[in-house]
Amino acid sequence: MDLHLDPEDLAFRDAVRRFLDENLLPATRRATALTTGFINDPEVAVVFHRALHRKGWSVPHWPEKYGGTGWTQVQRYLFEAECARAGAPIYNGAGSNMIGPVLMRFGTDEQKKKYLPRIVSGEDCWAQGYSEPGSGSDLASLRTRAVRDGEHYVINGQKIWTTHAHKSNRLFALVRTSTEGKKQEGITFLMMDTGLPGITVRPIIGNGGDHEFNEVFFDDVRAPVAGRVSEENMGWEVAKYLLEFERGGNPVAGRVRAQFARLATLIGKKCPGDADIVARLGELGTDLDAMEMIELTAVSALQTGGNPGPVSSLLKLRWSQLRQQLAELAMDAVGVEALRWIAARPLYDTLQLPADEEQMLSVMPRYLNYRAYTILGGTSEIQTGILARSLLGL
Amino acid sequence: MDLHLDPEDLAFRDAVRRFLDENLLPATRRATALTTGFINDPEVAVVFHRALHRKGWSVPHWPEKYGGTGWTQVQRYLFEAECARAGAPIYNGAGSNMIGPVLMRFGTDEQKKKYLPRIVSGEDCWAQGYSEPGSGSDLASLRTRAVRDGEHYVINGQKIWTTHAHKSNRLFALVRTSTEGKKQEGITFLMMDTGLPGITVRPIIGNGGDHEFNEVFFDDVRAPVAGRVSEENMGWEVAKYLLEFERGGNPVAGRVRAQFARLATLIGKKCPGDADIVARLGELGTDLDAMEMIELTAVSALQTGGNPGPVSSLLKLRWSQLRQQLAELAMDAVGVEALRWIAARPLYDTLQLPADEEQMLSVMPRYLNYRAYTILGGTSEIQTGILARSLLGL
Amino acid sequence: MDLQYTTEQKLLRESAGKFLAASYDYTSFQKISGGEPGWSAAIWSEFARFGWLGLPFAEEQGGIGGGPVEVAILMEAFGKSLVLEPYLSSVILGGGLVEALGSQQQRESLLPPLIEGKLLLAFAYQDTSSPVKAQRNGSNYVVSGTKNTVLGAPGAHQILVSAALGDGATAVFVLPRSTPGLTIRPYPMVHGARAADIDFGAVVVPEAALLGGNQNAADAIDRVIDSAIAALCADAVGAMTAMVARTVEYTKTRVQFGQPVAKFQALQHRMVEMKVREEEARASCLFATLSLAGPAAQRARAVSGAKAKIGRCARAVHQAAIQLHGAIGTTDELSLGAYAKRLLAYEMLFGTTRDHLRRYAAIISDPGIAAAGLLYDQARS
Amino acid sequence: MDLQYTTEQKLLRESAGKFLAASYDYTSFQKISGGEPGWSAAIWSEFARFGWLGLPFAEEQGGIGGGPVEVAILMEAFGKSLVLEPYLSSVILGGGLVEALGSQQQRESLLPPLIEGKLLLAFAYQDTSSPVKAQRNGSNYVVSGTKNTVLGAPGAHQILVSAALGDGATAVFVLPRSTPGLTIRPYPMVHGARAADIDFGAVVVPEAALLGGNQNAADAIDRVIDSAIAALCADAVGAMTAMVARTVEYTKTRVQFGQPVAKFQALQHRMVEMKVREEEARASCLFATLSLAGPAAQRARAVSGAKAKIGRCARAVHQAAIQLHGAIGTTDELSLGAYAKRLLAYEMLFGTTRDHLRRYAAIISDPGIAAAGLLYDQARS
Repeated sequence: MDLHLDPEDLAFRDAVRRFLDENLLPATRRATALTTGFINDPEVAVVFHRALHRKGWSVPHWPEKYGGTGWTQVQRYLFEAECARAGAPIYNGAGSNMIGPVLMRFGTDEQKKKYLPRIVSGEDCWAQGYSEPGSGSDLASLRTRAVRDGEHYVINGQKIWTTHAHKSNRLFALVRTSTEGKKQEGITFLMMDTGLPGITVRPIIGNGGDHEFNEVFFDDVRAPVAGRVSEENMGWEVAKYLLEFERGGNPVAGRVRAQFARLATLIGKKCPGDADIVARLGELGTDLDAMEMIELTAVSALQTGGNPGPVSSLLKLRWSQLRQQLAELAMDAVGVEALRWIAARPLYDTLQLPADEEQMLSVMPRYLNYRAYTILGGTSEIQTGILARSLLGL
Repeated sequence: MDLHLDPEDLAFRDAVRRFLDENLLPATRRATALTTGFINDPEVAVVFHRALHRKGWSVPHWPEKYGGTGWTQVQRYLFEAECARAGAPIYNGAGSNMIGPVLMRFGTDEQKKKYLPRIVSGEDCWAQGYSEPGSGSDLASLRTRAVRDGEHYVINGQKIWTTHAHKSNRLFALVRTSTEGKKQEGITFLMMDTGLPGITVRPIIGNGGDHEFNEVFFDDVRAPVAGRVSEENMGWEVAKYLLEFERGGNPVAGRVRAQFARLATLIGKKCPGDADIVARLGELGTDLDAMEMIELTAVSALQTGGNPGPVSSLLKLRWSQLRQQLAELAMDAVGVEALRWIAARPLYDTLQLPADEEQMLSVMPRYLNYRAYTILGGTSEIQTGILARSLLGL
Repeated sequence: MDLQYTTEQKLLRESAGKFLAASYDYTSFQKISGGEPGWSAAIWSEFARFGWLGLPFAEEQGGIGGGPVEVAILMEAFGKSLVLEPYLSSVILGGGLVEALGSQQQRESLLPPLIEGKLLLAFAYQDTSSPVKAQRNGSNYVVSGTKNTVLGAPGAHQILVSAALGDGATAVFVLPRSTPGLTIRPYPMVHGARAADIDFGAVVVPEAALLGGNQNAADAIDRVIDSAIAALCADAVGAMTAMVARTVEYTKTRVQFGQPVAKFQALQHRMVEMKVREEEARASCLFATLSLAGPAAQRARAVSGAKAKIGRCARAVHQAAIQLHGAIGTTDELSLGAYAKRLLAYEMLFGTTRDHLRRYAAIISDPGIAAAGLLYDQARS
Repeated sequence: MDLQYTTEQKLLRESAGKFLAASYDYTSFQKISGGEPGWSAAIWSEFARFGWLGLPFAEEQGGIGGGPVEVAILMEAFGKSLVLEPYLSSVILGGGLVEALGSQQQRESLLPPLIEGKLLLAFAYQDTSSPVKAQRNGSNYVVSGTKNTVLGAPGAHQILVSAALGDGATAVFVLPRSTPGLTIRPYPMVHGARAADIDFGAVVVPEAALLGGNQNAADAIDRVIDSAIAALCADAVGAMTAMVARTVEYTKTRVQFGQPVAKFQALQHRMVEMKVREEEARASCLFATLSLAGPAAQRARAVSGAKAKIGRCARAVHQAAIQLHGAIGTTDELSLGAYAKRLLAYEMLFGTTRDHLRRYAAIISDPGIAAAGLLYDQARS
């Protein structure tokens, strides 16, 4: 057992660094650093995505035949870490981490041919329509109805928490096509364009002032049956597969590490001699080291063809807490100045200040938005319940 | 509204202080300070109890006709606080706070006449037989059987966590006299002598090394029916009344305040410049101030004939946590030296060192023993459940 | 010792609660906080009509003669309803300083219009790396330096400012906002209230602007700021109370997996923790409120202790409330986020939770003080 | 990077676990910890027979040539079974120093008997207010001062001691316990292991007692102590693992209100927290273990980070385990309390959790290091 990077890995890492030096624009880095929401604005991220695409690196974790790189798990890990360290944005995870893998598994040849290349190139931007006002943690209780009418489904109902629905041209959704049997048994997985008549998007503004989420209303929307993934009423199986990807998915240690490093820099500038703040930074650093080790262990297991076991819920639970705590410590390090509020978004358009001052103004919105980390994508309570079963046999 | 002590209160407080100066012996103060368990050894505490008895102050909270003082609630509060501050021990709470009030409410004239004066004087030392190995939080599921046989009950079964059973001459216990109906309906409350044939006491040693708790085995024990309080099968009502006293009862802020002041002294000697330890002391100080205020508010409500509301579970929950945290901080303040272990008990007999060094050696046993604060007398989980109902209507 | 509210006090709570529940709901809050001044003149004149603007002032000043307890009752109601009007900055800080330090003439010229709702004050006390100094120059003073985090300054007619005199003493001046050379740079805060940075660019002010003549104002400033902190504590308790109540209510109605989520034991336990923190915060606030009249050491201990304790409780409560509301709690669709922001402002203003914890810890580390309970001998105050 | 255990490593874990489960139950532990020496010679000779006493030493020294991972596997098993035998003090610290610093002759005279179980060492490194110094005197040294918390000293045949030489360098001497003037004051620790304070009352020792000649031993001491801390971390992980498993088991069998208490959601959530902390502690320990071979900065970061992180996890786990066991968990009837005490000893020895957090925080505050992940370039080590 060892933690060494072998010469090939080091050469790979250096190649990634060179690529980032040359292709990640300062304006993109700044916009990413001043992003206060969860995910990067597609219009910012797509610029970098295109550069990756030119290099053939836009979907490294995909099979090579669909545009992936064939990298080892360790290389993927290093790539993610280097991108995060350099301050690179992520473009439309709903495309490359959700619908893409779903189509590879469940899609028809036609669907794959139509959609996958446009994810690879960044032409399509996807949104996810899962939750409904009455169906959050209890997703399977969803009620948005789809009734077959010839070659269309006619959809009526409502989705909520649809991230970037207002910036996406495509949408996938779970809809109810049957009310018979168990609630999981009448669900269908549908893809459609967001521009279809009858679709209305209403913004939901987060506590941090950002517009990332939406309600999406469906009023007699006619979506082609060709957009159905898997069979009618078989959507729950698709949804579960997708959730696994959402929870496990890409290694995130690099992202959290980058957040941590930015915080260390902030503290070094703002309050380097504050023993209490520095001690909290230290505690979070030890948490981060431990979690990164857990993630690396899973990577190593995958690398050698093993099974990482039920760690995805543990990772989701703790990474989300840790990101919140880092945002919280940043707020505490800034102190009373963190109360100054800029309402306009995005900050990278609004602000024209020295970089340090700009960072300070992003601290409070980020703290507020990040409270959702332990809620979205499966609340901490849900993850804890899963862990009670999977880790403790309770 | 105000927090002032009026001249009468101040005069009263000074009288108490004078009494303590004159009657609380240095050896008793030392033994109390070196007590690492929950309660004071009766042989230590009874010395002070006798002095109180001579003064007429041994059961201040009792009605005057049974030996109480007729003090106001504020005076009672001040008395407790001054005793704690001076390092006075408490003698046999099971007598004065449990069986005494129970007998006043449920006892026959004969029972009152026989037992109450011996509690006032300190002649009797009582133990409580409630819990059983299978009946802790779920007390009503108790199974120790008592079968009527003429003027006796014949008892078979087992009690556990019987504090100081090995140092008490009397015992009260809940026993099952019927298995019909709800489990609460077949319980009887019995008093008996601990010396009865068939009673065996087995010590349970705490993690902190102290012998306070016992298992008590009943093997065809014949206890006189005259020791029954209230009717046969009506013991649950008695038990509930007693539990209220155990949980509400005397104000404890003074005791926790005294523990806090000892800790402040320890920190001042051992690590006065340790910002982290001092900050934790501060946090606990603010907790203590808040809890004392809650207790004072209840005292004020009683003083003016009002009802303090459902605070007894809140006080139990938080006081027990706070006492643990104070013991924990003391351990952390002492650091590696806290690992030195003296097995023999009581420490006040074993040790012959400078007072500071003796205190340091009491820190670890106290930390360990105090873990039981949030368990005994109703676990924190049980208290939280009660509060969910009483405070939140859940 | 008496900790029972009087009938008058209970009536004040009830009437404040009723008025605000009817006139200051979340929609009004959003309108007011989103608008330019950041507070409502109409609401302010209602406050004047109820006598609230005169609540803490002596009757001979035209006030009501209320004490800290009455102020706390009002502030708790303000916290509960997210009131943005500049009561703390104008009445408690501004008016409080005028009453404490002002000459009779100053009191007579400033307090009645304040109480009538026609005059707004603000107090600039928070020094920056360029602290405010005042230098005598003939019959004038030259005031220079910068203050920040001046609550309520954007709407204030007169600015009170603390300034270091040459001799180690501190003075307070009162300046019209139109004073030449005075630059007020306003900004909104996260919770909707307004503050400003103020540059005193060598402003020349007449001797008459000195509040209460040439005495050292440091003690009075400390006392007024402590009273403002205690008032802010009550505001925070109000906000926490609302958050806890709303969370319990929400979990009783939110159904998942076929039952209200309030049925889940893990959530029940978390809500009990929230409620316990609310109760502790309320008790802590009461201790601070009642200690304002006590000896200086008791006041400092109680006020800093409360600021720190309530700050810790507030942090835990706002986080738990958001978590238990799920996704909807992270948006501005409900008032929940506005309460969270208000509690964050509470934590940071007038010294952070950590600042006050340090102040408290230094006091309480003295074993003599550590051993002292909350009750005190009035004769020593 | 490779984080998979080898077959040999898995076998070592299995065989250690099996032997200890059979030979070292709670009753044996109680007997051994209550007895005079505080460890069992019979068990120790079994350890020798399995080759465990030679595990970390090079094969040319008669050892097995195991690395930090093998040591961690063994230590985790020791922690799981509450093993009191002086493996850490004698093998890791004592033997580790001899291997790192000793001359060939010293290694040959000390390591084989150590590996055979016939020689016990202890390392006195913790200075007191009277730090240990060594002064050259002809061909001898005069060693004076006092060390405390010397693990395993009561049973050791030879004492290794670090001493400041006049020139700022540090040396290690090895002294027979019978050296005239040496006073060993033994005491038991809370978790049953034994330690001692040692007075070196101007002890005269020959030059031959200097471990490895006149080089500065400071780096070697640091490295050996870091390896001991990593080993102790593994021990703590073993103890935590046992506590978590026992708690889950207990709540499945303990029935109250008609059902196993493990059915209560609040308890389930608390146990998940415990388990997560155990997993984090295990990962943290592995990071420290694998970083022992890395660059010095990486080693210090990983070891202090692990000591601090595991300390925090251990505290939470032992408190939760006791609470969830109810009253029985607060007694010596179950092994639970013994685990809690072992974890408390873990927290305090070789620098407390807070000491290591400070060391770690100082390292990680450097943004360059903060940004660095766990993987490292072997060429730099």
